[in-house]
Amino acid sequence: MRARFAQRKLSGLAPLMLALPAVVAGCQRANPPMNTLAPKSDYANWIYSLFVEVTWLDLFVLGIVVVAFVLAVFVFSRRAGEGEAASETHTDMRLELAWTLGPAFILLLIAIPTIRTIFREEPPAPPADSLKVTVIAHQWWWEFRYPGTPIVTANELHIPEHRPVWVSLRSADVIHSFWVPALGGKRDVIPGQVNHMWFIANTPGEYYGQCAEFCGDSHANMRFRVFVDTPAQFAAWEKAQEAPPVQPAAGTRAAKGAAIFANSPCTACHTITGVSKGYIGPNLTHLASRTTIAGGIMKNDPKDLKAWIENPVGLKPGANMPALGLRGPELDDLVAYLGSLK
Amino acid sequence: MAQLLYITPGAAIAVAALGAIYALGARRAGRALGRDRKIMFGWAMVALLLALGPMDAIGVGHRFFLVHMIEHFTLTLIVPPLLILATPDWMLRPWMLSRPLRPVLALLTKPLVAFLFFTLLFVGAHDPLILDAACHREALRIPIHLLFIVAGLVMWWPVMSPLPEFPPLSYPHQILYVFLLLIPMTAVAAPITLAHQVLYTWYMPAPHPLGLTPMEDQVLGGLFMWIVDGLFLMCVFSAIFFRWSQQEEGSQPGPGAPRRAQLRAVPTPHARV
Amino acid sequence: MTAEAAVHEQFEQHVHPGASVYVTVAAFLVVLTALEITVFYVQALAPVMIPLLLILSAAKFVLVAGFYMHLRYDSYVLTSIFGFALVIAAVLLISLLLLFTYLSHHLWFAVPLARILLPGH
Amino acid sequence: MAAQPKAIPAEYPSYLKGDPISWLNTIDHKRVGVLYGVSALFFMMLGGIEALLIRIQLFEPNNTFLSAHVYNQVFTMHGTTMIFLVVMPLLLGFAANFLVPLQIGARDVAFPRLNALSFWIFLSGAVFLHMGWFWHHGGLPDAGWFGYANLTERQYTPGMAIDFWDIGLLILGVSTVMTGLNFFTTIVTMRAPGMTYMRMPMFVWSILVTSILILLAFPPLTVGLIFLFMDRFFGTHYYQAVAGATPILWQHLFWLFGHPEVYIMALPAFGMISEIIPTFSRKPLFGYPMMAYSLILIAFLSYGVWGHHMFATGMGPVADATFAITSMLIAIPTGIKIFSWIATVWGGSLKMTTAFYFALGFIVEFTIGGLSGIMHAAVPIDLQQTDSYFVVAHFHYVLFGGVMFAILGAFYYWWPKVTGRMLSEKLGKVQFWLTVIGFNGTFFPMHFLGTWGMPRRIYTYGSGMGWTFWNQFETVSAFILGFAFLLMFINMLRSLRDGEIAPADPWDARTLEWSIPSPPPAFNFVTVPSVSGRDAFWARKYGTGSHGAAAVASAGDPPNGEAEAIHMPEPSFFPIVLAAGLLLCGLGVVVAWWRLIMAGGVILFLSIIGMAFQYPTFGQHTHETEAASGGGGEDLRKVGLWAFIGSESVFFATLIATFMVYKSRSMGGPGADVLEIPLTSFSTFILLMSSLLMVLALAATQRGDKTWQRVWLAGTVLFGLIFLGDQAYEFTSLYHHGLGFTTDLFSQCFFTLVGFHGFHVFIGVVWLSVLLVVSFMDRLPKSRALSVELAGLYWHFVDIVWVVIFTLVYLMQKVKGA
Repeated sequence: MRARFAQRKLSGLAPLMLALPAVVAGCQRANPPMNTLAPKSDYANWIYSLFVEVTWLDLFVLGIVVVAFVLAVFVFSRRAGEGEAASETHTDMRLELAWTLGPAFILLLIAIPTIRTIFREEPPAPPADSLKVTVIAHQWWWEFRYPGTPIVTANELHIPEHRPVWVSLRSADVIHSFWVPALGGKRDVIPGQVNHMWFIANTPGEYYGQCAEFCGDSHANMRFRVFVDTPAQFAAWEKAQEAPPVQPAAGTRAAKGAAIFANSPCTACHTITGVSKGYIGPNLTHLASRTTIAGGIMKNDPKDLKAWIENPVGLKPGANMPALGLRGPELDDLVAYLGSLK
Repeated sequence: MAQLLYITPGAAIAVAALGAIYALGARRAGRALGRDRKIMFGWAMVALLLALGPMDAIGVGHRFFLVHMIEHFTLTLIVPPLLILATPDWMLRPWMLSRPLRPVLALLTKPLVAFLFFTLLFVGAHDPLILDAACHREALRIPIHLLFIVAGLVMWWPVMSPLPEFPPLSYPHQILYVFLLLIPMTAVAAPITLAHQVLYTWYMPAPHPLGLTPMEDQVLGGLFMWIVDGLFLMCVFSAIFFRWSQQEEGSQPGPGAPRRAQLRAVPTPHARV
Repeated sequence: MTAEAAVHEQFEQHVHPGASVYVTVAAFLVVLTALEITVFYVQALAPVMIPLLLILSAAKFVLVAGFYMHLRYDSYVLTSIFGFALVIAAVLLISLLLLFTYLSHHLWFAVPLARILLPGH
Repeated sequence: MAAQPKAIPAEYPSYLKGDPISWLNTIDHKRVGVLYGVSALFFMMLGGIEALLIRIQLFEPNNTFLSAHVYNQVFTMHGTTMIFLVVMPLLLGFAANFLVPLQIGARDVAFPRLNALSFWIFLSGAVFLHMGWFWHHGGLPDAGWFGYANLTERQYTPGMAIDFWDIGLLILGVSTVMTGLNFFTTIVTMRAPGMTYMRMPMFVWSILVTSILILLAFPPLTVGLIFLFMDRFFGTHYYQAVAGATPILWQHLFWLFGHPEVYIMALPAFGMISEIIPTFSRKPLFGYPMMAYSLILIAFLSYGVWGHHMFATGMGPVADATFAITSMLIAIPTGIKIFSWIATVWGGSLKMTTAFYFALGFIVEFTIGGLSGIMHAAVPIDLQQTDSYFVVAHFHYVLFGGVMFAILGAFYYWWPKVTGRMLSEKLGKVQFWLTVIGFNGTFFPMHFLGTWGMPRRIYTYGSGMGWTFWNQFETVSAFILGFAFLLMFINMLRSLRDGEIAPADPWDARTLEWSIPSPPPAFNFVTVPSVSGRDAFWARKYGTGSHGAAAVASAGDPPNGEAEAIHMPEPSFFPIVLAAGLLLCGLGVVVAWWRLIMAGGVILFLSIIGMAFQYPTFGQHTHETEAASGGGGEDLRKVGLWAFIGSESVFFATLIATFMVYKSRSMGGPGADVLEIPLTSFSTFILLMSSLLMVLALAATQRGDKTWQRVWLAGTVLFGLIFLGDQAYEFTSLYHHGLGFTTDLFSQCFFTLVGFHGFHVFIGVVWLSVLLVVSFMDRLPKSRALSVELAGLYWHFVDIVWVVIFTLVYLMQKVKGA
């Protein structure tokens, strides 16, 4: 038997032989910033533990199938022309019952925790003492508001650790999907409908998020970050955000930039408290307190900011922001002003 | 614990009467019933006793809606098929063919009539007005529950009839018939499960035996009807499918037989017997 | 056997009812429609209007499909085709209604369900 | 139907013989199949190139090989092409078309011209999808194959690309529904004598179930596309969040089609595997009834799981839990199939051919895809994985590892039958191994990328995300996979040029198609075979059926003097002309050039009329090739019409559901109270009475009473016209009450629903008028009563739809929502 087995072509084993080292290699990679396997909230943890459970059950079933397959193809069968005729077995009630009831039982094992988690993550009302955040998705950037406070920010969400966060999701245009892998699953952002999700983040840090529902040209450029702060950090951040914008000292480049901003078409789309009231683009009141611009695809430094103002559509296809043709010293002044808006 | 052993007089009388009729029927025909049939009958009686006794006591007496729905399930989907299986054709034939009964039964065993009879009774009996009234008065509840068994017998007849005089449907028809039964089942279960408030005043007063709120109890009862009754019917039509497949495999029309006749012949299950 | 004879044979197998049956069915249809309109206008029937109208129109549906479309007389194959399609159509209609009305806006029954499913929560 | 015996040519020329023009007007199911196959192979190359473009773009972070706009077009067309133009035409158009009649022992499909029409409409739809290429403001569609509203609205995607996509899919849908109707009727009514349902080859079973799925799953898509069309062209708001509408409606309609669609692609693949494995294991299929039943169960359950594509949309916990459970349930019948295939191999005497390699590869790869599918049924896990590369991995394991492996296996298995030449086994095995390596290398790492948060449909990604290595690995593997397909094309060409001549039965196979020469003659079977067990051909060769029943052979050579006359239906140019008219018409709509619409319309109309009168028997194309009737003795046209009515029922149910949902959300506008009950009661009465006249006309025809036949038919037409007049009056007066088409949600749904019903009445009136003309031409005798019955069935169906509409729309006008 063994000799015959060795002679045979291991046709069915190939995918496995390929998959196994891949799995091993895959698990050894460095921790990517949007890893779903490194949960950092209670919600992401529930999902993760369910995922691990289902993965083991899946591997168990796959193991049974592969063992049965290998036995069937390499051990308990003959090659044509080896003499013995094929068996004529075509039915076996007990076997068939077994592979109906067996999977049913395994599915029951999966279904129970699944349903419990569904109901846990979709409560009919916000949990007590939760921080309420409103997320408004735009083509292609994120707006975050904190109801009850004047805070409006873009592409960077700050939340405290160990406190429930109740997120309300609205869309300004098409369907988007709010996803921070480390903090939990996706929730679609749908025009004409307010969706909710909640979680309790448990580790301070910076987590990446991204729009997960195809929303047009720059879908890939609709990224954002969530900063989970300690309560003290969060309170400080809140305080800074509630403050009015910085007034640049007279005579500085920033002051020149402020004048340019106030007289430019920028004011039609962007809000800087006390200066302009535009609602199409992100609120710039505390622009300099953010680490990224342009839907999280660029760093918030003078070089990138300048490049962005010069050519928004080139950097982010389909963006609504037009190139205004500002250049030279004027542009530098404007960038200096924007950079001062801590 | 005590309720589990509680047997109402009504249940005892019903079981005793049925048992007597069964024994008498066998005696009069002078034929042996066979072990399988006797066991079937035994199970039917056990189910009946449980349903009309403890289930009724807990479901209605102790205001446990879920158990009341389990009782309905037992009375419509468990007891009648067992009774039909337990009863041989020779026991039924004399009285089913008797002059006054025959036309009535001929009508009732028509699949469409049977379907409507069962559906209307089942839907009607779960109407809040009627169910509440039945919970309040035993004199109303006992007839309704007995009617459930009758409706169950009528409903299962086209699928399981042992009498060639009132023949069962062909297998494909049976599948369709049982499949369509899912509709009344869902029509009752969905509104109960999804209702805004507690529908049945009888079930409003607390306390509940398990500490559930009336609303939770109602949702559970609705879900039971939706899922368990539904799965039960699905298992039934799956089983019919396999019997059909066996029959089709087994049939051996001779090669010389005229083509059309050969294919038209969808014999009733009893063509084999 | 010629084609004509084949067709002829077919009609011998499925005997269709005569004109008198058709007219009787039509009379029933008219009466049912009249009843429907009555239900619509009689205020006293308002609380039970929906079930009454549904039953009446289902009756009309069954009459036309059964007699005029001959499902009562033809092979089970045709009834099965139509029946299966109707079940799918009904599933679709009811589930869309549920999804858009009950399920997406009102979560009242989620509360008891959540309590049952999460005893410790 | 024993007409007098006709001389049968001594040699039967292969169906492939004939001049090139004869391919344009052919209605031979095998040739139509080959046409489907060739076009699908072309689109497969196109879709493959699109896939490679995607992989090149994702090779490194911040790549600029393709712009965002082009990338979006490429991935949209990759999905659309592979599903609608490759897998479905290969499985249904090619494989089912070629094999089903051969496997059930028939000479053609039930409606051969309809079959040719399906192909030409398919081709025009496929061309239509790509037409935007030629317009400056066009471009290819770029909203994803799923085309989620409201991104597809004109406001967010201007230009013509989505118009081409919308109408292109409508055209393809028409073609697919025709195909489904055809196969359903063929299998129900044309099986060889003795071939009961439980003796059909499993592939035929799978096509039967698939046809039912098609008939009942495409209507919701059609409705969804019609709504999109109205939004884009007429300014309605079906998917815009104004006036209470919601883009989620599109998702429901789309996935109501979309999930059954997955099984429309998977079930025929299951069927193919169930043919290949028994042949090369030299064993009967294990657990045949269970295999058949699991097909049915999968089909039925597939209507209850569409919501699992929408867990992230916030349907609420109850809906989520319900869809989760139904989705998990599907795993049970699927598991049954996997284990039964393995049990079929168990104890067999295996013949390791390329086809068998692919079938065995299928088992393992498909299992992996199925298991990751279970993860998506578990809602919380799905919320992390949906719209990430994990899902891309999952469905490629199902659609490539499953369906495509089956197609490749089937390709190697049936190629000799189709072309009469053998393929190179050596090259085939090289292709198999390259495919396995390339496929797993491309798609397995996507599981990692997905769990590491790489979203789908992104044209680029940042460099710090940790996704670079596996993306590069995948791109390299994708090229290996592409090379494997190149080998397949080489193998094909070599075989066609100088491949070994194939015998009738090269694999020692089990089913009837192997009992006739390769390639088969035009009429398939000289004598229609008679079947008395499963695996009919095997039983004939080896004396016993798989159940020990002695099978009686009769096919192959004509028994003495008993040969049946073989009349094959005449070829027809109308299908190709009709499809061209449809193409022009659609093009005219998109470019808004009414002359083109008119021209297309005229061609369309003339070719329909021409088709109706093409046969002297007028639309009553008698099937002399009809082997036997399994449809309970019903005529195949009647079975076909009922299947069509079933499909239409779902169509109207979708419209009614939309009406009822949107009615309760409608804001502003005059509302439902403006509907007039007296007027519509009169209409109802008229329509009911027209049904009475219709059955009386049928009764008169069956009696052979020409006078009354004409009277009643004319009466029916008249009543139909009165109904339409009433409706025109009603619409006008509603308009004067301020209820325009786009006034509010209620009005747009009302006019759409009632308008579509009115359109059906109109079609009925036209149909009956034609019958009336024929009757006056004295060509509607007793023997053609069926023509009247068919028109009647349609007419009564329109009537019962009205019964439902009258109740739900008019009489329940006071009911506010559900």
